[in-house]
Amino acid sequence: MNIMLELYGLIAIGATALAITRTIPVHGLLYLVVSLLALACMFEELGAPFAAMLEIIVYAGAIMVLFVFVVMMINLGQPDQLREKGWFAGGAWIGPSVISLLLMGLLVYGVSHNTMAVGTVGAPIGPKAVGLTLYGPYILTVELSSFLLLAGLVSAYHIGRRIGGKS
Amino acid sequence: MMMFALPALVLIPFIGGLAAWLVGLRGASRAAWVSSLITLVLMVVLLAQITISSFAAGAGAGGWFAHFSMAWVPMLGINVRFDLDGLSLVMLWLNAVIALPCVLLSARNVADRAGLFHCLLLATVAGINGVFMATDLFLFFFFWELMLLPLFGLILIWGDAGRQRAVLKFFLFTQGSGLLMLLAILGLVIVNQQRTGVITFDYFALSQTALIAPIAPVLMLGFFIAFAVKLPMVPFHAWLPDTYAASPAAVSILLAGVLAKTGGYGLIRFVVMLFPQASAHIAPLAMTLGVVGILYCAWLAVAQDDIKRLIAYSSISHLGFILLGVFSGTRIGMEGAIAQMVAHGLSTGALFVIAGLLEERLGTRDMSKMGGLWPAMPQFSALAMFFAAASLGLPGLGNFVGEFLVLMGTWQVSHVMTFFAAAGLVLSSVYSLTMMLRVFYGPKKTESLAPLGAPSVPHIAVLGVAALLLLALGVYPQPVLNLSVPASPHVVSIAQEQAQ
Amino acid sequence: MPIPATVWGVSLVASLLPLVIFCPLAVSIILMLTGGKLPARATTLLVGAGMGLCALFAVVSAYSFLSGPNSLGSLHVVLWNWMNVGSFNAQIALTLDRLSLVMMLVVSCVGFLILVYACAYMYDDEDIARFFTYMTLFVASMLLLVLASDLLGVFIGWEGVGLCSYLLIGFWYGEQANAIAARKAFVVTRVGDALFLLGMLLMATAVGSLDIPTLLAVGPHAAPRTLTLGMFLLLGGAMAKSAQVPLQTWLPDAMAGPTPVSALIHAATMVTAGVYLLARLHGLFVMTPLAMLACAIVGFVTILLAAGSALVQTDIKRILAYSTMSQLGYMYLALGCGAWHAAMFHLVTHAFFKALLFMAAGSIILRVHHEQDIFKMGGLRKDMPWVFAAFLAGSAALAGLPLITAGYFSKELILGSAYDLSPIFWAGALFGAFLTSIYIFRCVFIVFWGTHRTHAHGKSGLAMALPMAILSVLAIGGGWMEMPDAIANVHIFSNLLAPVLGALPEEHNTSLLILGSLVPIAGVTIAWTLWRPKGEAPVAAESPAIATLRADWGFDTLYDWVFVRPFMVLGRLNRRDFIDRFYDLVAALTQGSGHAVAKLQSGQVRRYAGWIAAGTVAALCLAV
Amino acid sequence: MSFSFLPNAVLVLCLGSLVQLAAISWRRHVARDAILCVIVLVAALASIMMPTALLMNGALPLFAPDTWASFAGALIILSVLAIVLMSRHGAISADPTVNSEYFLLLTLATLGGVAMTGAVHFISFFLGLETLSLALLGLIAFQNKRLDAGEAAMKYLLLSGVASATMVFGFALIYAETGSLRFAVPDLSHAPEPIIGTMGVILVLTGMFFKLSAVPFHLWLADVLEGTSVPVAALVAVTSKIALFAAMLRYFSSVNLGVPSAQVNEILIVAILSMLGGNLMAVVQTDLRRLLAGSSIAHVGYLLVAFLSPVPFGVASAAFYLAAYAISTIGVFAIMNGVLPQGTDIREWHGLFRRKPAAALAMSVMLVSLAGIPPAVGFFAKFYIVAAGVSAHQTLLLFVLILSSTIGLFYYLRLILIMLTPAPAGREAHAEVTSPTPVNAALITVLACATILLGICPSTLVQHSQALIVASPLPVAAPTQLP
Amino acid sequence: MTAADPNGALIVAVILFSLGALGVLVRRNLLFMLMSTEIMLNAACLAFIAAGNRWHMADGQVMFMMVVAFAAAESAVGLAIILRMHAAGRSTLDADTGNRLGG
Repeated sequence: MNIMLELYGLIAIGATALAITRTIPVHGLLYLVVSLLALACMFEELGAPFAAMLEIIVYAGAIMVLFVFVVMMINLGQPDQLREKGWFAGGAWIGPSVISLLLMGLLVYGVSHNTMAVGTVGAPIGPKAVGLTLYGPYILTVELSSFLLLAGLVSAYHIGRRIGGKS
Repeated sequence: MMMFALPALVLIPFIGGLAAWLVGLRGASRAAWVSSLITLVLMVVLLAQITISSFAAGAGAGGWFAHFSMAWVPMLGINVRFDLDGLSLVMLWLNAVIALPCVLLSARNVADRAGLFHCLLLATVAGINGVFMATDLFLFFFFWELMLLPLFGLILIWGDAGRQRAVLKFFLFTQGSGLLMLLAILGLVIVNQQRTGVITFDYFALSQTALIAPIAPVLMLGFFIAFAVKLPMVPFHAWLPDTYAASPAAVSILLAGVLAKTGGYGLIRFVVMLFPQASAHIAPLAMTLGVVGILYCAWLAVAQDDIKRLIAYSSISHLGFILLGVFSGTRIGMEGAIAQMVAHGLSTGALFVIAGLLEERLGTRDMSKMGGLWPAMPQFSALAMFFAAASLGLPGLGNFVGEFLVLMGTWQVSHVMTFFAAAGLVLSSVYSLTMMLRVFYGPKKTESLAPLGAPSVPHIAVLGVAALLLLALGVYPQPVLNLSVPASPHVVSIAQEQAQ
Repeated sequence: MPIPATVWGVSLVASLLPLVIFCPLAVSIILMLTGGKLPARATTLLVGAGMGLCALFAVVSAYSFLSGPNSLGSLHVVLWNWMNVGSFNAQIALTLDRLSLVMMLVVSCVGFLILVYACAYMYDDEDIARFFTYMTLFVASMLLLVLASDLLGVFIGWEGVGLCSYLLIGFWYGEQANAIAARKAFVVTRVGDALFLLGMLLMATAVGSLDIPTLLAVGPHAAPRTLTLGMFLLLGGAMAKSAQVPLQTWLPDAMAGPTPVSALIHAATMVTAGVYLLARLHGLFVMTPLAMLACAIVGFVTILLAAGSALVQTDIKRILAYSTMSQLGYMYLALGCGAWHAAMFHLVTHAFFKALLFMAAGSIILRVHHEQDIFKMGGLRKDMPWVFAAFLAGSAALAGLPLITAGYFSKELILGSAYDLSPIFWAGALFGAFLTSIYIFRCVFIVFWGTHRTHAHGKSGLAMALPMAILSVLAIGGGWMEMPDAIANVHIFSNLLAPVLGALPEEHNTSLLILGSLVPIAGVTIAWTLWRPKGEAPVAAESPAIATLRADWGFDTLYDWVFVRPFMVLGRLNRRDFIDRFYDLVAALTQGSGHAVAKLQSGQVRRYAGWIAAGTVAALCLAV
Repeated sequence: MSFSFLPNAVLVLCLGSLVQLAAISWRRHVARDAILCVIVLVAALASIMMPTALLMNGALPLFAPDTWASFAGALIILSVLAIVLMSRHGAISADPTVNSEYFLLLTLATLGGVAMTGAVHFISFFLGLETLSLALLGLIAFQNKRLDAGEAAMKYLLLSGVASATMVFGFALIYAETGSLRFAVPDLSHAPEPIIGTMGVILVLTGMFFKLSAVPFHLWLADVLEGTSVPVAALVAVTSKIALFAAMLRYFSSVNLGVPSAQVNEILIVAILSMLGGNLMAVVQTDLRRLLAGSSIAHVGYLLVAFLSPVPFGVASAAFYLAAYAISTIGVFAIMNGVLPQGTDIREWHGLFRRKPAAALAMSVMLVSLAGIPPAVGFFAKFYIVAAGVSAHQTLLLFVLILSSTIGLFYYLRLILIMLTPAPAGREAHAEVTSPTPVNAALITVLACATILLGICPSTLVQHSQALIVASPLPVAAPTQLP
Repeated sequence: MTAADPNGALIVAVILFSLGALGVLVRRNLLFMLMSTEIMLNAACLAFIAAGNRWHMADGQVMFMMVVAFAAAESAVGLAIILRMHAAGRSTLDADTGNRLGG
């Protein structure tokens, strides 16, 4: 048992729960960042320090900042927040909650019936090992992922073009 | 020469249809008509040639006497295989005989896009020819579905009010049931493959498996339903009245004259001959439904106002006899069913010619608006009377031969059913004479309608020839009865042996 | 037994026999093909020639047959093989034996006379060609019916005469009622035809052939139950054709046709086809006492019912129609008693006198402006004495006035055999004879005596008079060829038929004969007291009971309510076919579920995601 | 010694997209970029036929060098080629400043698709899939001034995000169970194994069904097809489905689908729901593209029938069906694009046989093919699938197939019917009928001819399909533990 | 180094995944929905890391990186679309209203 892992997990869950229930996007984003940081800590505990760093840098750093930018650019006003509150009222939660709970229950049931052995004690898999794997057996993956990013890039570029221009 | 005659029977109308279309593109509807007619004449000549050489090869004694085979999809054991037996030959003749007036009479009716009309009509004819000859089950199914497609266009473009609904209904019924048959065909093929290790769609090769397969009843049912829908059998008949009523005259003739017979042909060739035991099991049900159809549709026919619907329902009623005969399990019933197919093709086709002419002249099909037409067109009315008499099964005309033999075959199986079927004879007189009464007799009611003219010479000629044929079939049916004995799938084709 | 056609006489008959049928058929076809373009004179000449030839050939072949070496047996002429499927074989073949010979002569000769009469009767009708097309076709069919050696061949004629009857009843189709009457006649007889067909099927299955000689030879060995059922079915067919209760309703309506039609078809020939059929099959019939009893009962009931109806009719043709039914009843009674000779004899004499009566009635109708109500006629005795004479002769024969009429002898023969079966039948039949004389003389007295109520014009021409004259002679003297021993030992007719029908049974009690002779006289007397000219014009008695009686004892109404109306009304209700509606329902259901499925696409992405999640959850449930 | 194999086509497409990128960055020129795209695609097609060029020692096997991959890859490339041809001069390239990327994105989408067809590893599958998705996103929203396009892209993005996440989660569960990222469905024959592997497969299936748009994961398809331009709709409806189906077939190639298990049951149910749901949905649609969405969903259902009947015809019939489906569906879209680009409402198609007989005829041929009526290729395809189903004794599926095909007939035929009949009075069509460009016309002609010819002489394609081998991923090695 | 429990981490991942799903289902704000999909992807990442930990292999982390790459690209595109729609005239981020496609 690793108490720290549990603790980080709880933090992540709590922060995520808060994140998805905020009415103000920025608040939600901040909770999400907290959750991501907790996750990074979990990665560290799980013996993946490189992943933990990437999580902080790419996720908490880059992607979340992107979100914040967009929030700023769209600059939603007060009416939107009031309306968000309205959307939470009533039965809007029932259906989704039932589905999510079922999903969670089923998956938890599956995971807890797992015969998975307790993780082996061993040295954490550091950046070097990851790098060797990445540029060894998975070399083609790296190349392909660049085209994935290229596709995303071109798409995002094209879609976002001429935002300020006349349409 | 015989070798390629069979595929040529399919190709000639098809190519002729394309030619008619191309000719018609120039805008001359007459030219399309002529080329279509020439095609059919060619087909008839070829058919005559085939018949002559068939007799040389021993036709009339049963068995198969012409054969053609060519690989199509060898990976799946699909061949283009045609075989000819007496039944096929008779049905091919029926097709040719019915198709000719369809083309002949459409000279004037169809001015709009005549080339396309003839193209589609001939394509249908080609498909029907294929159905009557194919002995590769895939090929058979191919033609089975193919012959419907041109009809879609024919009915939709040149049809009457309500055609859209009717044509969709027609297609859904026939195609849906066709898919069931596809299932059955494939089931048979797969069972055969498991038994022998060979994938083949060959009728003859599969007939062995069809005999012994444990799921033969299920497979048979697939075939049966498809053919029962096409025939049609009650309760699958709902498409027919709408379709017949909405079709242009030539198509009604073709539909009633030949297309329904493909169902009967299929029942004989692919249900009774292929699954003798299994079809014997279902025979009581099929016969009961046949009797129900005879009575129920005769009853409905009496109640109709639309003359085409009346003929359509009467047609279903008559086709019940085919069902009875085919499933009576007796040779005599089977022969009767075949005779009935031929006779019904001629008589109902002729009735549709009459209905078509009436509609053309009067602008209505509603019998409550007709009446007293006899003085205006006496010869025509007399011919109508003739066909009404044929339809009610007057002895001496073809229909009687069919009905009598069917009843005789049925009598040997079930007296009760025969009683009810014979009651159908009474009802058939009711609707036939009611039609005469409402259309031709009584005081003249047609002042408000378009003026009548004398029927055209082709009309009278066509009806006259049909009458003669019916009469010939009625008083001397023996050639047809002798020739039309369906050959067993277990008999190897003479021609095929020769080819090997 | 068929013998090789080596003898000259036999070969002559064999070649003439088809011609007997062919002559009227050829006339019919010629008239059909010319399509009414021939002038009336040419038409009548053609018909006269054709029918004359037909009658001539019939007489010649009858003579050669009777004088030939095989006059006791039968002559078989096979024309061609009709159907030959498996073990079943049907031929188009003709048989001449003494029974069919008699029928052939009746049909061709009486037919010839009636057609000659009709030539004059219909001369002014513009559709005369069509009329004679049907008429000659009828004669051909009737001859085929009579001569065919195969039951199936008989059936061709059977249905052929039915069709011609239909066409001729509806000859004046401009009147809707005529066409409806025609349809009714055909449909009702068609019921019988279906029964006949079933009977044939049964016979064919039991015996293996429908060839009549074979049937008669092999049939009696069939299982009695099968035989009984088969004979019942055939009896049903015959009854419908002969308008016997309960299938009699068509005959009065059939009077809508031209009068020669009524004379030929609905009096002399077609309606007697049933009698002929049963007589032909008497070898089988005699094996089934139950069927015979039924036949007798049917005849008995019909005699009385029809006579009762005839008593109150006002239409002259309807009187004759009911009288025909009643007389046919006598024949059926005779058949039921096994008195084949009597039935056939009455058939012949009835053909004479009833054809005569119809012709006379037709002459009257023609000359009083197509008036048929006897109460609107009167005093015609003076205007048309020859017609009166003919009608009187016919009436006397019908009433069976003793000794001097043909009807007397044939009826006495029947009454005698009815007594053998049961005195009740005899008494009823006697009462029927009593009624017969009353109603026919009622008609005579009303029409020919009393004051003029209508003006008669014109004269009946020679073409009409001659046939009537000939038939009058036959109606009076035709009976002398068969007389009871008590009167004179003349048995020409029964001797003629004896090789086919067997010997005549022994003589009957003379007291019955005397009683039977007195009854018609009593009837005429009563009719005279009731309807003799009384100064004022006679009127038809009216009361609900009489109205019912006049309307055929309510049979028509009953059938209308029990069969016709439910059939038609329910048919109209179901005109659009409830099975079709069921498919419409299926289509609507499909459409509806389509809309339901399409509604899932609300456009809200959350819901879409919800479905994805729900689907996943459901799938995960499968795994648990 | 393991070696990795990079399919030629992937390589060519990678290089090609770089070339296109470079060309765009040098100078924008629409015609040149289009031609470049065509050249790249043709080169990729040619490269499929050639022996593998790139083998890497020591790398993980990510792709399988089998005929199935080649077939599906070729099909994808051909379909994209058709889409390129039809989109030239279409509404989408009306704005000259934006359309160069269009062709680049098409190339990238092709790359993703082709990569998926050969993938035998989660990573390569995932990358291919997401490359395709991202490129598609760009294409869907390509007309970025249209709100519809944006909405469609947004929906696609969100839902595909959910689906991808689900699928990745499934990968993770499988990985947790087996320790391998190779394509190998956990062998569940020795129950009661931990169900986590099964759950992983089910989550993966969710992702796959989403992309295939099988019921109940189908809801996005109609909206996306409606929102985007016609050629892109064709791409969504055809190319991405071919790619995904190819990958799915390979993924399950190691599983005996005849043995009931949770995932087989799920596929079965989904197949039934798809066939019925798709057809029922299409019956009531009045928008042609939504109708085609329904049709597409139904066809996925039919494909799943073949999928569930692998022995002995399943793969071959699926291949044939994919080809038939691709030809006919692209044909329909090409005709839409060429003749009635604005006429998405089916009522606009009234009387097309009068206005544009040739196009209407071609359209009818395509619809007949989709409906599965001879002599069009769709008939043989359906026949083949039914043959597969029959030989695998999939009775239930087959009955549903027949039922739903019959429903399907209704709307295909109704469309032909509409084209044959003039518009009812007062409801005349508003949309302008345009003449297709020569390229598009040629494309339509080729497709129509192919539909008929392949329907009449299917033996060549059958021969190819029968020869297809889906290489099973290498046998799963026992999870190796680090010492 | 204490032994980490991959099962526990997996359960956390499951819970996060479900929360993400809940977010997508319940929120109408496009931005939050996008965030929720990121949460789901993150949960998958965690699962991968946990599984990698179980097998003690680097594959998990490699996959993690690919997923992160995808997540980045996806959110970039997604945000671009949001901006685009906003610019094109859809004033709110409400996903339920203003839909033109559907039915």
